[in-house]
Amino acid sequence: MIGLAHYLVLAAILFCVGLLGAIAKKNAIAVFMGVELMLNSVNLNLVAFNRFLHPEFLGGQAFAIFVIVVAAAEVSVGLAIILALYRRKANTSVDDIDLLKW
Amino acid sequence: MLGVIFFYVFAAAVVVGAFAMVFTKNLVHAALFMAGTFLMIAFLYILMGADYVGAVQILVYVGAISILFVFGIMLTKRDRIEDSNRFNRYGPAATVVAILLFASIVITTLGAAIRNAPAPTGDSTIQTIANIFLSDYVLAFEFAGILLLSALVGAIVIGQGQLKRTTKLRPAAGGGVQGGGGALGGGAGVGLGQSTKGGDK
Amino acid sequence: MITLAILLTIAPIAAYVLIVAFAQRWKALSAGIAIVATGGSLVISLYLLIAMIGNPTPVHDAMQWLRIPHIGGFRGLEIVAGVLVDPLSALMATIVSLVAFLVMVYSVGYMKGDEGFSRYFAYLSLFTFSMLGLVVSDNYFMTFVFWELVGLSSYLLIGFWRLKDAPAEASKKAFVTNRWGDFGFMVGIILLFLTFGTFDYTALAAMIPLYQHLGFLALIAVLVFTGPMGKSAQFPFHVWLPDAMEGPTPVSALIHAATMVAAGVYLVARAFVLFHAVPNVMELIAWIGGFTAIFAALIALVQKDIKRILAYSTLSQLGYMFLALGSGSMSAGMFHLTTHAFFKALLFLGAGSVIHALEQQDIFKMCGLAKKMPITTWTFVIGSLSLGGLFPLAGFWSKDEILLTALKNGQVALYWIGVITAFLTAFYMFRLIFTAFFGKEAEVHGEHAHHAHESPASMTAPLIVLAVLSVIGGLVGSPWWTQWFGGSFGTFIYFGEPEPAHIDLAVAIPATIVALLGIGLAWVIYGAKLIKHEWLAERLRPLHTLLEHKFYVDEFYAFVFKWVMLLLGRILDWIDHRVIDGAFDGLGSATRAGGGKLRLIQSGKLQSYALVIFGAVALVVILLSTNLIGGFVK
Amino acid sequence: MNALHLLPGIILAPFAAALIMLFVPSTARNLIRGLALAAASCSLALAGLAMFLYDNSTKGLQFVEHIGWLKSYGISLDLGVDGLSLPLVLLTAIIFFAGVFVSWKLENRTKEFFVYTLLLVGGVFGVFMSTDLLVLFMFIEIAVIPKYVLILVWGSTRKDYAAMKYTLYLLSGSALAFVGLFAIYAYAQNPQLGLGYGTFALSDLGRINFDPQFQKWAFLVLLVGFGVLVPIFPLHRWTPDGHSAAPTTISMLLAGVIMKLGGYAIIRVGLGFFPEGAAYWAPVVAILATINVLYIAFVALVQKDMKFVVANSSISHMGFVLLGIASMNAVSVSGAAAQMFAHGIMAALFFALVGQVYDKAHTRMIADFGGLAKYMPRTSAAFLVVGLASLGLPGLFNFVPEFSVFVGGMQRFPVLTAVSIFSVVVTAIYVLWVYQRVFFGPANPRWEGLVDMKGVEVVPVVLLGGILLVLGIMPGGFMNIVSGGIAPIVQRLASVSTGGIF
Repeated sequence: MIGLAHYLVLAAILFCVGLLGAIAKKNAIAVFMGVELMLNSVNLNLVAFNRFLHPEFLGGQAFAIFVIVVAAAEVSVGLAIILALYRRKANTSVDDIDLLKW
Repeated sequence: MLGVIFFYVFAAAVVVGAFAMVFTKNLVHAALFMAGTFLMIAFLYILMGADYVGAVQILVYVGAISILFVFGIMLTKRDRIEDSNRFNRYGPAATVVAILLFASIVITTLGAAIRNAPAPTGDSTIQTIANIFLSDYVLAFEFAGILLLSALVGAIVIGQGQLKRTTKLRPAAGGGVQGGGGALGGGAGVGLGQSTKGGDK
Repeated sequence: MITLAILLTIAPIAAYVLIVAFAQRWKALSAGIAIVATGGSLVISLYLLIAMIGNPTPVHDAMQWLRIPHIGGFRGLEIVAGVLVDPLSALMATIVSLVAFLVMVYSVGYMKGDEGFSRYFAYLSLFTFSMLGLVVSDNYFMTFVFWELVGLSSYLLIGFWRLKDAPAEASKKAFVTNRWGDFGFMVGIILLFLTFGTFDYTALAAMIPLYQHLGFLALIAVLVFTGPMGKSAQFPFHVWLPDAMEGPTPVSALIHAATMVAAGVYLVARAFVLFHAVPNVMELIAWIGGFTAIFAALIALVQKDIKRILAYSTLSQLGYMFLALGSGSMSAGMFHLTTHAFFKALLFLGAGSVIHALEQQDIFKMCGLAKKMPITTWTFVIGSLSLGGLFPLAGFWSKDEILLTALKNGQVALYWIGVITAFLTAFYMFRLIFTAFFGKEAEVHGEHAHHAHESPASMTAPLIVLAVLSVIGGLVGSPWWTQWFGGSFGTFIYFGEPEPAHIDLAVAIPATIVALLGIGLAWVIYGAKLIKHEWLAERLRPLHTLLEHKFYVDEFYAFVFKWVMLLLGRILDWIDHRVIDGAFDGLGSATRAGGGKLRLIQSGKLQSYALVIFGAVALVVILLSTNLIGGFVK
Repeated sequence: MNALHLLPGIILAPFAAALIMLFVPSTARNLIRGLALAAASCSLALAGLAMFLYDNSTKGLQFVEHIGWLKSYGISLDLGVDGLSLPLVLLTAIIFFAGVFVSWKLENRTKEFFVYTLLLVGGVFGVFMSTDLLVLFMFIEIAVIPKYVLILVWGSTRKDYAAMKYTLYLLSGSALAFVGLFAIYAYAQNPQLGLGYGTFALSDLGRINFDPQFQKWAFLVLLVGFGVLVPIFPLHRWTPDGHSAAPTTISMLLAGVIMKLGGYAIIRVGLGFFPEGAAYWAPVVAILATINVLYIAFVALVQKDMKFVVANSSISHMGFVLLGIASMNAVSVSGAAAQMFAHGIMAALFFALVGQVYDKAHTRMIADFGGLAKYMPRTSAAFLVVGLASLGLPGLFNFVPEFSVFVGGMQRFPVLTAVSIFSVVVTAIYVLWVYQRVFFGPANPRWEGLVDMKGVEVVPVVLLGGILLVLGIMPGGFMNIVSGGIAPIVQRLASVSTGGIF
């Protein structure tokens, strides 16, 4: 029987792959995709917890929807930033963006 | 029994999609794999009875976000797209950290005593979610709206580059082109034109 | 009586303040004020002396100056400012004010053209004040205070012509050498106070003889004696006196002949009970005195500068005084101090008038002054005869006393040193007289010689007074004086029991013969020129150069100062800058360097931050899961 | 008697003047100088009055003021002076009064200069007057900080290095001392050992007898913390740079007063609260003091810059204070307290004169000078007086405290004191050597145009020189006040049994 553990493991896999994508990728958009993946794994967790721990109260799913909303907003702004970045530096490799260097 | 099969199929698809997204060379393929993964996740939601969330997932992630990504890739396309999804210096270290993190999450989850609740009644969840949104989380709901609006405006402003500014602010050096830009649309065009020209400098 | 003694000291300091505050511009007025003040002190001291001769009971009064209470097991500090008038201090006060008065009168003529005229008289009054203060003070602390003030005024007077290098150097040298002596003196006083609880002479005089462990007392005595050694320029500390001749000659007459250098002798006399209680320290004093006497006399043989010869002669005579004190007779020492004050002041003032006339100090460039400057010459001759110790004159009586005490106390070696020094003294004094005063005009090509003229009355009058004193001054210690006045110098100032004056032919005859021999030898070489002194010098070349360079003591001190003090200073300065500063500044630069290294972590790469964060998360979770640090799992 | 509120008057005068001065336009230089002079003379008058009204018979604090501040923590702005602190208050007032005259001709940003100086002086008054430990510390900080700005802006040789070094040394010192402060506070709080309630009032804290073990390290912490101010041997490097970089008035205040903060605090807190601790560390302090005195005297011998010589001589003289404190008996501690006053006056006069020569000749290198007495007779006379005071000539006030420190020291550490007395010779050598090379000898034509001091410049010299002379001749009254002040502290020291560290 599929239990909460299965979903959690799946979400963990998703999260770690997303993390790998976010940290190890050179291209800004690839990093961004990694982040999206991590967000999705979180959503999966939320919905799984809601389904397996308190099916009667759908707070988890509501939360998941809010995450999706935020993710959507984030993607739009994120891509806009990458676009502006590209216009300035003519490439989107994350290593060149190090203005934060002290 | 059917559910178990569905779960494993979808789960496998999700995992394969995720790995494919990360390890393909071509960025566009990665985007498409991402879309596929989101779709499979949507099906998992539906499997768990969260039909509304699954629908929203398909609508937003698969429908909108993946497409936006493809837009993003196309707008910032450099020379060879086949090889645009390479790893940087932190590759090996990142994999080690990812594996360690995965191991630690799994150790903790397996250790925890989880009591699985019985399957839900099966009726649609939209009704209850709507009630929750407009009763407990009404505030969050409104803010979500505001958030989306501000993201919208933000994306436009950042995405389209500099608004047309009066020449006084900008120093003469090389500013000729920006200064001459026309209205909002022109600005975007100029932004684009300037970028490609900038490329071959 | 006490108010008079206080007035005695106040007069000169009042003169000093008046001159410095108001009379700076009017030269005559400032000289006048100084002379009147010192004259007043002279009259008072004479009155005190006569009163003391009347009844020699000491008069003592004091007021509290400083008191720190006695708390816990440690002794408090009780300092009293008092005045003690007794035969010894009355005599010294008279000598000081008399010679000071005469020198001031003399200086009016001598310093006529000098622009610092009033400043000179101010300093002289300051000196007289501190010297009189030293003489009448009743405890070690006050003596030390005035001791330093005397050192200060000698510093000011030696360096009077301060815009010339030599006086500036000499004044500093004088003060610093005195300071070396005062260092020992101060430690001695403090130890004395800590063991006996008081500085007062009379109280200490009662307590010291009862004190048991002589070793510690010897240490105190030696330490206290370093003060007089510094002030009276005894052997290790003598280097400053010859250089002090850079000051004006009346100053040398007053300070470096009669009074200041005698302060050391006075202190030993005043604190005689301390030295008397420790026999081997007395021995030490005697030997230091003896050695300095013969040491200085030898150097004086080859000196060319008239004032240097007199300076070394003073050194030698001071040696005599300490020899007398060391061999046990306080009155002999003081008697010689008195007579020496008269004839040495006379000699210096005589030399001053010669220098004033010829602007020249080298005796080989002077000649035939006898005809041009009769008074100066004859007074100078009387002074030299008295110094040499010939029969009727003062020197004879005092030197005879010293040799007698040395012989009587079994110091035979010192007696012979005394006799040899007497011979040398007679020789170098008459070497000076024959070359400077009685040389023929022909030999000397110096053009100064012919326009020498006798000094004005204001300068010759003191010479005559001092000459008279040098003649009759000695009679005070002669047996006739006891017949006429029923008491001699020995019965007036003595330690323990009085020492009546008497002639001991066994000592007097040889001393006189030796003196005559010295004069004869001087006449042979310098008078009749039978033996050329250059030839003699050539024969004894090594000895001559040794003496000329004053046994290389000055060079040795300069070497020590340069290679020990300055080098040590430089090493410590180097340590201060490099080591200590280096350490603390090093601390500073180390922090800055550390900061530089840490800065590299902020590489600006977002992904490196993310990597570190998640790495840390993973690590923590793993650590927590194993019970390495008390994990939470199971 | 304290109806006159003397102490608040003294302390508020500088602070009020600083406040008013902020509103004065910086171009009105004379008004600024007038204001500063008014504040200085007001503090001086009140301090003089306090000194006059102070009656030596009653023990303990006088002119006591109690102004509550943080009741819950037991901190209150209590003011009060006794024989130990009143002379130092008078010293600060005198030096500030002289300092105002010395910086009378300052053109470069006078307003800020005087505002900071007034703050500094107010802080120092606060330190000497407050009978509350924390307020005392606070005022030490108030006194130290403005000096950084003063040295940085108006300084001379290597001023930024010196300013930073000075501030780092002193702040790290006081930071360390804070450890001691809070240890005392905590100790006072715990009911069995201490008083049971947290307080900073010196009088209450004085009642606790701390256990010897605690005293040992607490005294060490305070010694090192305040030793930096005094300066004690290894921590003295800030003084030569700090002094020579500071402008004249500030080096007068620095040498005259800031160094005394450390000495005062060590006596008041160190000896006052931790007799056993002091006894334990006394030999170490005595050895460091001897090094302070002799080592630095030799260093001063080879300095090429006049101000460095004077700065080093200040360290060497403060060594006597430490020796006095280490010997822990009535004579030596009152000698140390009086030496702080005497050295303050002497150092201030010394720096004023060096400053005068520097302002006119624009160089302080001894080699450049020669025969200055011809052009500046009065300055050279004053320089001689203060030089003689520094080498401890009797008749000037510095000799008396030094002598009592020696007498006191000889009873506890005979050999060390004898070595310290030898420094008197080395001091004489370097003082007179400098004096000879600068003022005597053939007149150097380069200094033809130098004009002697007149008018405003004479006032500080006469004031400070006069005090040295008058107290030198009649020190009785002053010393009674000082020894009266330290009697209670020494009373407690007398009952100490523990031996030294070795």
